[in-house]
Amino acid sequence: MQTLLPLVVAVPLAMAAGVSVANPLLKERRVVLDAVAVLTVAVVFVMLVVIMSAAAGGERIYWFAGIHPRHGVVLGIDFAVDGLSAGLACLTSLLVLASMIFSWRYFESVSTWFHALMLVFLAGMVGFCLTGDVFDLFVWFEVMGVAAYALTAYRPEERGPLQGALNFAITNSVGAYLSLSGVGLIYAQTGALNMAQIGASLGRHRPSSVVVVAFLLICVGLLTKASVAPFHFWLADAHAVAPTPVCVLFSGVMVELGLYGVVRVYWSMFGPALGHRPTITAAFLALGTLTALVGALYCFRQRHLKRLLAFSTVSHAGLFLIGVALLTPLGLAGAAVYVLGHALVKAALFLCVGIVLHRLGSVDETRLHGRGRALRVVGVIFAVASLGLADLPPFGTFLGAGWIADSASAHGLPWVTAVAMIATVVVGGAALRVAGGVFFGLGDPPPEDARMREEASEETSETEGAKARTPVTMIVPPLVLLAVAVVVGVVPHLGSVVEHASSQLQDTDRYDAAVLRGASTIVPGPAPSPGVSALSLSSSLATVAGSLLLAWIGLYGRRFLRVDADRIRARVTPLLDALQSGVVNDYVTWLVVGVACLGGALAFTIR
Amino acid sequence: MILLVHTAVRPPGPTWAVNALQVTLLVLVAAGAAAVVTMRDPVRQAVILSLYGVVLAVLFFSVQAPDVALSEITVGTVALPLLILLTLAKVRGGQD
Amino acid sequence: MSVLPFIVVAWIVGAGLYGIITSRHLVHQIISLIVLQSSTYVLLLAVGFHVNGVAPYFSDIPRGTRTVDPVVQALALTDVVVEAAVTALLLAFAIQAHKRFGSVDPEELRQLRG
Amino acid sequence: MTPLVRRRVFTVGIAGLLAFYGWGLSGLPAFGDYRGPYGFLVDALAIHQTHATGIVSAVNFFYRGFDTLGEEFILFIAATGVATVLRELRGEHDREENDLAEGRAATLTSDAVRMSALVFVGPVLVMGWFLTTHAQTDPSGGFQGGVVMATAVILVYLGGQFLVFERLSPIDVADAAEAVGAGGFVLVGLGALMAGAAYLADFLPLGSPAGAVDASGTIALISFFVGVEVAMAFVLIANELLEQTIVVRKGSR
Repeated sequence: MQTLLPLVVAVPLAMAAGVSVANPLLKERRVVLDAVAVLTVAVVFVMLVVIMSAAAGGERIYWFAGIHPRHGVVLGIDFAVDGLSAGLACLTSLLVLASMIFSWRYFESVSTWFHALMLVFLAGMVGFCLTGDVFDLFVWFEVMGVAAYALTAYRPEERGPLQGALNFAITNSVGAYLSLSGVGLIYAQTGALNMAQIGASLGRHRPSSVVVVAFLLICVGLLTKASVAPFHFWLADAHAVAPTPVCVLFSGVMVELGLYGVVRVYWSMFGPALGHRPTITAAFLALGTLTALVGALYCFRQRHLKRLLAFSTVSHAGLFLIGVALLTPLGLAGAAVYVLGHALVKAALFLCVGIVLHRLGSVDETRLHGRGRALRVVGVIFAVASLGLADLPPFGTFLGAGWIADSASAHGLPWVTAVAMIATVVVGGAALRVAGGVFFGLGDPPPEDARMREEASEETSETEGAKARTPVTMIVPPLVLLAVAVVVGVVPHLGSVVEHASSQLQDTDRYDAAVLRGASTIVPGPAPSPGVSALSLSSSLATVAGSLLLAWIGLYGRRFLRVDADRIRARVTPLLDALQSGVVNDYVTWLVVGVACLGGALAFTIR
Repeated sequence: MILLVHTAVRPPGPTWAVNALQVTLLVLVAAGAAAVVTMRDPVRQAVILSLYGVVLAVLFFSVQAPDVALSEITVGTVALPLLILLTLAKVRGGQD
Repeated sequence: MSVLPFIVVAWIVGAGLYGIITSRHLVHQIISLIVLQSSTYVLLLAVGFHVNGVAPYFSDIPRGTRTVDPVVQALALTDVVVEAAVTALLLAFAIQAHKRFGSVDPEELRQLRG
Repeated sequence: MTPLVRRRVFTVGIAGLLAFYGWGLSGLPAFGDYRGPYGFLVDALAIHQTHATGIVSAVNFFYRGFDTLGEEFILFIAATGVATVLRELRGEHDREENDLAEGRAATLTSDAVRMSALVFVGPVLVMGWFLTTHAQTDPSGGFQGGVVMATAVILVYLGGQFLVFERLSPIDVADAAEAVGAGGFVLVGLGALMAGAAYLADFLPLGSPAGAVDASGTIALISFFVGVEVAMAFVLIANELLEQTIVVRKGSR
């Protein structure tokens, strides 16, 4: 088992180098190349499943180069794997597998570059999940970042991908360098880079200014990746223009990895030292609420399908952050299950859009209206997945949203449930509107919008023109992902296992003992599952009903609301466009303002 | 360059001398950073960036980091300005 | 004078960010990003500096001599590589953006909005 | 935002950010007062554990070798990304056939110029090689050496040999060599696993005495692979940019 830990990173890296060496042989033999890449990812997935089941019983620590800590001082780099980090890595490899299979027949590959990029991207994400060292976290963060920038601009013959990649790369690099500054600060304070050692060294003393500033700066890079407002502007630009199989990974896991980073950094290093839990909760709740509502608003007004889904990811990232912000095991477990359910559902949705683009050569909701009727299976998958996005039981999303709501009301924050419901209704309504309009021809097509038409009209060359039929390799991945999304919601033990893993992650003392002293960590068996309260069941049903209603209004509303809708749109559009301006200078400005505001809030409350 | 490296490895002289040198270098670095970002012509900017790299490298020598200084010289002073100038040769073609 | 290095670090951060947000040329913006990143080298090396320390090479000094921190130097080296890699990729984007948009002004890359 | 509005918003924001950052920096130990323990412990143990007298290389290639592995792949993937983004796109070549001829004419330099560039190539290559192979003793290593070696190759390009180079198509070789360098690093780690040690452990004989050129087991080996990878990555990146500038010169009138 221990040997598997380094292999989950080493194997994809070795294969990425391998396919590049064999480029002259492989570039004309697409089948071999794809088979090798898919097999590699499948092997990594299996290894991660084994690791996950082992780590659920207690942290698994791996010391690279066999350099164990001496008297609590760490000299090397470790993988410190617990249930949640292994689970997230597992989910990552599953989505990479799905998108590799999907891309097999989706577009021509250029040499072996796409496969090498995807394999290194996978290694970066897995390394990021498993590492227990804060500088190593930054390194793998940059590995996945650079691979992601390159993948975004995979179609440089169009304008969108270049602008998207530039905005993505510059904004995220600024965030990453601020994070690195935070690492420098915390190293100056503690003389350590291992997260457990830093946590033990900070202890429970009153936090110095260094600790507060280091915490926030490290979080900035991670929150940028997690597309939390006001650091989120780059996301829609990048996600809308990357090749569809890559969008699956961006929305499904990369954003969530940013949040995982915040979770890891908070509980492994800063939590006990910072104290002031109500302040942290308030700050993150505010960010989460803002993100959820802003994302939902932009999502609903979109006509570009990939951009619409991208904004729905922003909104959901806000909801996950709300779950994390509660700082309770149940809230974190809710966020984890929510991430799982959302990743599967969102991946299925993106893959459906990929099929639409492949078959119909467009992603413009207006132009596609009713044209998707030919794609029956795809339409059904899209509609069901949209319902999953709206928290329909028994999808994993329903379970996650329910637990977050339960945990919030247990802590006297019932308004959180209301915010989550509003955001989910709007996002679900937008997705269902697309499902009804595009695939079933319901209602009226939305009015032509000159700019969105221009934007969407470029999205054609991802595949070679319209194709007559959908290859099996493209229809199976979304189908399987959707099935898994339903299954995870009904697995009886999932709840207790995830909640158990969440309390495991939040147990800082045990983490420190396992890393620094090699204490064997047999964790007591899972507690009984928290179950689902009647309240969250009814609220999720209400959410689904609300989404359906909103979708109906979106499709038929112009028949009786004509005047108002257009006037509001005319008023609001310039303002919203001015914020999401597509100019990276603006994005960095907002990032600076965001850091200043958060920093001010923390500086004046944590003393 | 190797010679330079070996001289830097030797133990430093009196503390105050090093400090005066470091203060000068730090001020130069600050001025250099400002000069690089306020120069609006990218070609001249690449040249200033190269000089900024030299000042940084000397600062790194002075804080006993010859290894980093060496890579700052190779990357910041030679490789990156070169890549930037190559890019500008392409990008300026269609402009002005 | 012992706070001067940290003042310079903050100054470089401000300068780099200022360059990025006022930039009207992608290459200028990328160079400003390099400046922003250079603040992290100065920070790391300042943090690991010791007044009486020498460079951590024991070829020609006796063992046990007090040195400056070798770890931050290794981190800074990694940082330099990251800088080189990110810059190279961004320059490639800038070249293609210039071909597609006919401009390298970030304000004029207006394919994606709203 | 208009540039003016943006500048104003930024002014407020950066004032807050720097005040906050400065608040953090003000709490640090004074400059010149590094307190450890990480660095001190590495200093105390490294020579014994790795036989390297260059402690930075010991950290880079042994203690924090896993970081360096990631770092190498950042460069590897950046080179792949540059090649992907700047690849010859459908139709681009035909459209610019005229420019192509013009570009070629412009790069035909005299033999004298070529020779003078080539004079530098030898010493620069030797220096790069020296840096790459002295990671364990001197302030050097695969990274610096790799960049210097790449500079030597780029000198050849700039000496007007670009077209000769292109005709010989050494780029495929460089491509493969880069991947071998990156892959070699991964395999050195796997070698340790095969030998029954932990991933990236120093499983080769350390050699003696400490500080010899062939000492330090895997440190020298990894430094070599890093040198190859870095040199080739830079050559590939520079080559892609040169190809854009010289061969595909769009808009030259």
